[in-house]
Amino acid sequence: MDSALAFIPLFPLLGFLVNAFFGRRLPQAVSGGLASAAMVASFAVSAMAVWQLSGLPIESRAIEQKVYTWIASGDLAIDLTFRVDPLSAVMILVITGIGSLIHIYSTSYMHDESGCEFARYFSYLNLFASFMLVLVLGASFPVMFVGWEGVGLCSYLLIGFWFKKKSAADAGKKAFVVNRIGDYAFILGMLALFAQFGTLDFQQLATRIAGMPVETGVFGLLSVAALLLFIGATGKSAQIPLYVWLPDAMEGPTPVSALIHAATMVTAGVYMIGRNAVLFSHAPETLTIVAVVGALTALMAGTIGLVQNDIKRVLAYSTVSQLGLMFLAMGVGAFGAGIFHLYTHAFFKALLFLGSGAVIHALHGEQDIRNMGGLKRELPITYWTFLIGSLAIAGVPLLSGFFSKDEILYETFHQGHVLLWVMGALTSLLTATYMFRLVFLTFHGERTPHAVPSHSAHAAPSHPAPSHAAAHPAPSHSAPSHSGSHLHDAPPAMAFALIVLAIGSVLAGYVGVPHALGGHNQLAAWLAPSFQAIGASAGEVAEGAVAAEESAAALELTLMLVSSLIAVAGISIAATIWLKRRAIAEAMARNYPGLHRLLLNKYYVDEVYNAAIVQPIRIGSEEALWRRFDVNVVDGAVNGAGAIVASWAGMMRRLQTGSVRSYAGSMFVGVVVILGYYLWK
Amino acid sequence: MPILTLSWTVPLIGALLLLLVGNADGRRDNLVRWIALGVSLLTGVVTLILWAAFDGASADFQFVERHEWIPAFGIEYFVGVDGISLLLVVLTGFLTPIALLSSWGSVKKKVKEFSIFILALEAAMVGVFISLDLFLFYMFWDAMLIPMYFLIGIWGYDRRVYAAIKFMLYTMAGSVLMLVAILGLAYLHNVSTGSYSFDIEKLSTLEIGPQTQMWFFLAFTLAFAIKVPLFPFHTWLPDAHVQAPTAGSVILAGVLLKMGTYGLLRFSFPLFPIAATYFAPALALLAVIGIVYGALVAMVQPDMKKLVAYSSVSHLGFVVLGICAMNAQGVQGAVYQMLAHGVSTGGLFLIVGMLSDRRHTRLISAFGGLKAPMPRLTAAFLIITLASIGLPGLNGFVGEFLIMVGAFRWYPQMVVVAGLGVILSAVYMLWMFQRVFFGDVVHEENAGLADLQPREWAAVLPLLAAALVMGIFPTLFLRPTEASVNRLVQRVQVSQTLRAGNVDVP
Amino acid sequence: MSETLIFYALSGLAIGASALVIGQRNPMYSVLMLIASFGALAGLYIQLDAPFVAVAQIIIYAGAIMVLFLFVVMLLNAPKEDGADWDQSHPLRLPAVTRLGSMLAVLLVVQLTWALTEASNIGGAVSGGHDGGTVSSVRQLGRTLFTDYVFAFEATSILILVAMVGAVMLARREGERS
Amino acid sequence: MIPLSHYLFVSAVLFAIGTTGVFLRRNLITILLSIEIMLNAVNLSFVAFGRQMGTVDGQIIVFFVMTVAAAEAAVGLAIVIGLFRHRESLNPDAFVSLKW
Amino acid sequence: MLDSNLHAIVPLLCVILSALAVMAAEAFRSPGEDMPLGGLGLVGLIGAGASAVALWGRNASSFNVIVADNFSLFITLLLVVVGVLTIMFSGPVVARDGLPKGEYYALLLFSIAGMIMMAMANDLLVVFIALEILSLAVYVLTGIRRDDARATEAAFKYFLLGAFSSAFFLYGIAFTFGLSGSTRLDRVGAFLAAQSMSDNPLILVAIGLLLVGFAFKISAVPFHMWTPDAYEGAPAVVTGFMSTGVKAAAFAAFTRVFLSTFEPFTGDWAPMVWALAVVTMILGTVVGVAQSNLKRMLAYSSIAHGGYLLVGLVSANDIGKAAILFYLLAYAVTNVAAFGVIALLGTKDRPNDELRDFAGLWHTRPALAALMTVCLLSLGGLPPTAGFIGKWYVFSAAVSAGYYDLAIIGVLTSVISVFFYLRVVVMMYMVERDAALTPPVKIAGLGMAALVASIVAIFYLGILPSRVLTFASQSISTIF
Repeated sequence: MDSALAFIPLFPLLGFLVNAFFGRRLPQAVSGGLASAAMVASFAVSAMAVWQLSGLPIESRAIEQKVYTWIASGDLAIDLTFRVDPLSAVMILVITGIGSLIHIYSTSYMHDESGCEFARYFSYLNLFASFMLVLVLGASFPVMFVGWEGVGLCSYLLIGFWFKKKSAADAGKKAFVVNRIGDYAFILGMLALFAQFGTLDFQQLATRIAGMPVETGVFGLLSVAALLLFIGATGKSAQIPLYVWLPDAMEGPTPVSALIHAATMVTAGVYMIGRNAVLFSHAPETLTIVAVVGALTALMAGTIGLVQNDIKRVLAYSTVSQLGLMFLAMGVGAFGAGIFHLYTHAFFKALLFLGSGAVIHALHGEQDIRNMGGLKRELPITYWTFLIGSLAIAGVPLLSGFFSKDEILYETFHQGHVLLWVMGALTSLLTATYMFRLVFLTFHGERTPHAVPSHSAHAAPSHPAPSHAAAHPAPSHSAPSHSGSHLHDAPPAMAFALIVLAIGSVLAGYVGVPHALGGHNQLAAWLAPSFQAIGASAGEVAEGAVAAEESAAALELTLMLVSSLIAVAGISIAATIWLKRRAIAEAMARNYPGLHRLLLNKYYVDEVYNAAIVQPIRIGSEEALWRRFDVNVVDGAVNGAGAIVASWAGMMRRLQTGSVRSYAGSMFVGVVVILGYYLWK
Repeated sequence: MPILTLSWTVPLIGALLLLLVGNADGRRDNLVRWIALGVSLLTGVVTLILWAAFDGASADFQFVERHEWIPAFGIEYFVGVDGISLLLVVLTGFLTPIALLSSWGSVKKKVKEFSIFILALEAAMVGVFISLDLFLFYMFWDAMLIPMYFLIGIWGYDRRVYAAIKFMLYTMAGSVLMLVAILGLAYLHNVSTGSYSFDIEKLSTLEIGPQTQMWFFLAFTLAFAIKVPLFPFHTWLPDAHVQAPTAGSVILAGVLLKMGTYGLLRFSFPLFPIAATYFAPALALLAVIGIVYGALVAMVQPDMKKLVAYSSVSHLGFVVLGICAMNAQGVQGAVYQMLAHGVSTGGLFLIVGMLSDRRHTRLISAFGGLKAPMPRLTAAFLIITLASIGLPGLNGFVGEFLIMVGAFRWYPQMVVVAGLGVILSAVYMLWMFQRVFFGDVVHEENAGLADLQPREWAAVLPLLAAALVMGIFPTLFLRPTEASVNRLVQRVQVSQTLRAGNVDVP
Repeated sequence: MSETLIFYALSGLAIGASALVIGQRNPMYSVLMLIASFGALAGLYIQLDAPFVAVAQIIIYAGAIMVLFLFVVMLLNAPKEDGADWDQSHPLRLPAVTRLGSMLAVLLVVQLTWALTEASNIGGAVSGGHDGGTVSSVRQLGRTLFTDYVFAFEATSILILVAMVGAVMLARREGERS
Repeated sequence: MIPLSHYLFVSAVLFAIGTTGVFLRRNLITILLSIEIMLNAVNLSFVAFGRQMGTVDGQIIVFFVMTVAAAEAAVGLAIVIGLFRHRESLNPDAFVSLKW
Repeated sequence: MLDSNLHAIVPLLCVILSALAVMAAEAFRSPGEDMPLGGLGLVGLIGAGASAVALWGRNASSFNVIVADNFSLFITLLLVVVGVLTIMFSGPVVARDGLPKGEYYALLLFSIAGMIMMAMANDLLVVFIALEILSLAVYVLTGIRRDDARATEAAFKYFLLGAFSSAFFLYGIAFTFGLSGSTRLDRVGAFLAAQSMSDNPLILVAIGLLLVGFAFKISAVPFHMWTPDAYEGAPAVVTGFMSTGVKAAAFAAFTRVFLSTFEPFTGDWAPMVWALAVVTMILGTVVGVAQSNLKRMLAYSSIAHGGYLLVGLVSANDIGKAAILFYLLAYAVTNVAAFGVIALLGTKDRPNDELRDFAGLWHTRPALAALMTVCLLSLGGLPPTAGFIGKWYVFSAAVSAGYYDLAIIGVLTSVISVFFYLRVVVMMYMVERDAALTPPVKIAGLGMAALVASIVAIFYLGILPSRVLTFASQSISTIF
């Protein structure tokens, strides 16, 4: 059974290979089916692995498989080793489970693509899953880094899937480059750890770090390393300051957004911090930074989400915001709570994205919510599932989001970070508000198909790719042609995924029902060993966590009540403004035009980055470095040396006047000089 | 069997054979091409045999051949390979057939001469890597300039003459000072033992005063720095690369640049350890500047070949950084990066060459949307691009990572700056990739471009395979180098500490 | 005393005549002046106990070589200098150049003089016998010439042959066969 | 008895005059004459040295020098005639087609 | 004591006799009859070569003034090689340009005889006479195309300055004679070694004046001014001959005089020769860059090569002496061949020696272009050619003597020189042919054979120099 771990990433990899090499010759059903099957198989193996894991004693709850030695040099030996422990067990289940659903969903969603594009899509998707699994299964930093970079690559490929669209290609590149900035820090962090501890294996690192003093009040090596790793995480998980790529990533096909940019890849940063919980616990200063950044991100993204009009962008900012909450959890040391939210978030955010995909699919590419409305009747499945998802994310009690988010807020407050708690609570309010703004604008009211030109900003010229455009001679007619006709609700494959996810969104939270509600936080107990160094008795610690829960039950109940109220309040606000009296929204926008524009333009962060970093580097490189320095100075020196020789040559050849008398004179001078030298000596 | 001698004489004899093929009217072009390809493949096989027979556990020079040559000066025909040079020889044997394949369709004039020069170049390159006698080394080192000069000057693009002369003079200007230092070394050997010798094994045991070491080190290193090319000695490179024909660029980037870093590793550091310690930070600083600078300048190039050329400046900076670190990871990483760069940059030039053969321009702005008409080429280019930017799982990562590990232990600040290259490489490569392949086809003539032809596949596939294999099974390539690298590192460090105890390093 | 006077007279004549050779523009006069100079030198040779050389000087130099010169001067009807104004702006026409030339000459003389005055032990290799008889003996001269210097003597024949062939070839008219 | 150095001094002056003549004169014939002056100056030195040493070697060398001078004069004059044929001039500055 | 052993002059006699035979044959041939005069010369040269080989290691001497030690025999053989190659190139050229055949070959052989004599001379007077023999012959050869105003001008310049310089040289002999009482090098050397003369300025004046004489012949700056003009004006084949033969002979005597006779005064003359070497290398290469006439360019190259040879001389050690010999040989073979190519490409009316005349030569005459390229690479000192080994040898001499500065200047100037050699290559290979300028010429077989022989020699010396290097070092070990 040991050797089975490798199959978890291997199945999707095989799917990738088949689709990459033969996909163009396979019918869509086969290539899509194959890809989905690979994911399902992977899920099955994962489930078995987790089952096996749960059978192990809590102190040694980890399965390891060394595939081969990848890199070996001097004292550095990097084995390709996969390891399942409780933390990665959660992750692989989420990835393969939700991944399978999204694959299935995609077979229907992408059916308009031509054969080879379809296969290309699934090959990328499989490849992504494979890398994501490597990321979470990797037993050491380098192996994790393989997945880390690999998912970035797939994200790049999938965002730019419709490569003819410049915005898509740009977004893909932006994602990759911003991720690379994070990776840069990530590598440095990794190197710092290796230089200090001589190993990059997570377990060994944890053991060695556990022996070091906690760096309270000092910013030592561990803090630096942790900070660098965290910067890496901000890149991957779209936190301040590197979050800018994620909203643009919505240029990709919607299932991709669901899988990569909501459920799985973007949570890698959170996972990574969880994986290195020991390290981060030893670097409290860094942890504080993590928490603050997380809270700020959550709040900021929430405010932006409030005014966005692109259905996917709202969800994207919502993702950023939720990720912020997870980082807040990590930052306050509530690793279990962060992972819990990660896990529930995967369900409802995937659901929401897939739902929005169903909407877009039905409307043939329309993404602007101002052009929607009243879809409730025409797309019932979509509507209801979407609603469940929204309720879950809003934190309405008894749905999954409620439990996880509540735990984060509770932990934050409990650790004494009141200010952060306030920010978290505000975020919750905002979440509920903008999510229901979305629901009301999309599904309620009346359809207003041409409220705004749909080709503005980020709307696609045509939703499906070239083949589709080619099929319809005039792509622009797609929107009007559907204005009056009946819309099709999600086809079976899509509906299936939506429904399963909706169920998940409701039920997923029950693995972590807080003690205060009479439950037992199963998940926290399950995860606890992963956040400890091997050797510290994991069981004990888990017990300790449970004990701590009990003591604060009263406080927890209070906070729970508060957050429930917040959720309800948010929904009410949304209902008031966007369901009943839309004029309020317009009035507010009119009364606070500056604020509105600021939010609408996402605090101008892109513009600031562009003006402060991108353009100076680009122009500086072109004008100063290349055209001035390289061409004029460096090469000028080289050519100048040649020119000097040439000009000397030109001058000195003039000495050769042709007159024999001057030649004799030259000799005469030579004689006098030579004799003069000898006599003077 | 004198297999090392074979490895450089086979292409040379092949070149001489081609000389005998009468092809004045160009009617036997195809025959010439096949012969050249055959000879280069044979050489490739010889190098592979070398690899197969190589004992990776031993740090000694293997397949050593040693014959008196010019006894008056103690000059010997002394060749051998260790883990450091072995793979570079293999790389040469690997890239030359690819270079020949790449020019199959694009070189139409004077095919015979072209093939002769390529084969002669191969002979000289192999010679450089296997020489253990400084005289022999210098001979190959300089001889190699000649065929390259002709390749650029005759079959290059519009400014080929300028580029060829610049290439030749620039490289020569650097290497002649090395000549003086080589002579100085032999002279010192004469002073201390009473006989001249150019044998690097003997010379490395020589006691050389720190002051002398400094001068000699600088002389050697200047030659290698220009070849690498290290910032700010790099300006010959963009010209040479851009103007060279595809095969020339492939070999230039793939093998020639490695000679500089190889020289640092084989000569500069082991022969002058004290000076090396003294200058290593400065050298590394130049390397690091080159990494960032090369990347920044590459980013804004309008010409694809120039972009790749500047990217080489950046990549080779990593190699130098690794060498300067002088520890196991740094040096092994450097060796690995040399190979990886040979494969990936060779591949980039190959594909850029294919594009420019089709469109007769290398300007990025002349392309766009090529993915639609040529998906296979796009895929190949993407893989090579990713390899070049150091994506884990492909060849570029392993070397870069090892170098950074090694250098971080030595001088973390350097790595902090060098790491920026990781970001920037993604920026310039993907930006180019996007502008060339993504978007709509804006230029009519691009719509009808043919995708990869079978012969082009034959050239590209080995590179792709190599990129993958090197990324996934790097130990295949790391293990043979290990013993040699360890010994080299030890030697340098030991003599540093030994001599540092005896004399004051200024 | 008279010996000294004669020496100064002859030296003065030699130097003065030589200076006039290069000091005026008519080549004909230059040749004649040179003959005068050679005559003066012949006198000095006699004073140096070298009568044979003196005679040879008159016969060969003044008699043969200078006549050759005179022939050529007349053959070419040699114009005076600057007869043809080739290039008045030539840099070498500048007075500064002339001055520089004279200065160099003076410098050379100064150098040589200084060297001579500083020098000691000139001719010290051979016993400084002042036996005028040995030195002026033609017999001794002939004996030495055809023993110690026989190779040089033979080599000179080649030299003359070369000069002959060369001069004939160069000076003969176009298309003329020997 | 006149000291050796007097002769040598006269010789040096003559030599310098010859040298200057080559450099300054603008007539080919005069330039050739100047070279003859130089050779003669050397001859004087030879004879004087020989006299000082009491050997005939100096005088013998002078014979050789005279021969050489004659040979040079012959070839030189032949070349001058050749030049004159081409340009009708004896000014050395007229012959500057080869330069730079 | 008269040494009547005549062995040592046998090589000399062979050449002189063949010259006389040529003259006689020319005199007795009936008009219009074509006689293989070149062949006669070849016989004489080969005889000289054979006798030189036979004399190897015997250290023979004749008349006390001619020594056939290995050093002079090496130079003799070198001159034989130069002579043979020159005669082979001359065959077609003489016929094409209508040169006076008898005089041409006779003078050529006489000048070779003068060169050999100069190399063998053990007496300053003989050196002087030999110098005059070779000079007069070469002056005439330079101007042998009497119909060509430029050739006459070249001959005139060469002659005038040559005579000028030999007057200085003679004056130097006079001072040497005055000091030591003899012109025989061995006696002078013995005298100088025995006496403490270091404070005697006269010896310095003597050295300086002799230096001027030699410096002129090897065209060291500032005594080089005649070189470009004479090289350009002379027929290419003569240029090739004089650029190598004269230089070899002059260097032979230079080395003998300065490194044996004046060896005790090395400290006095070395700095001056050092300076000459530096300015010669620099000026030769730098001005060469600006030339557009190939012969003129090679003239400057020749000046620069003289500078490299001076480096060997300054080093004044065994390597340096042997390096001079080897370098002379490498340079001789290369340069004769290079000028041979130019000569073969010329026509009666057009010398075709401008750089642009070589445009596209690769397309019209690929073999010739390739051979020329090899010569140029060898001149530039690139492996695997003779020039590379020569440079290697010379600079290792400099380094061994501690003259790193000379070595560095030398290598840097050789890089600059590569620039102008490459310009020719660029013309031949990378510039399209200008049809109006270069009508394809027919190349005679003999000339081609000579070229191929030279190229083989260049590669032989470049790849397997060991044997010749051994000869070179043997040559200097016997006498110095």
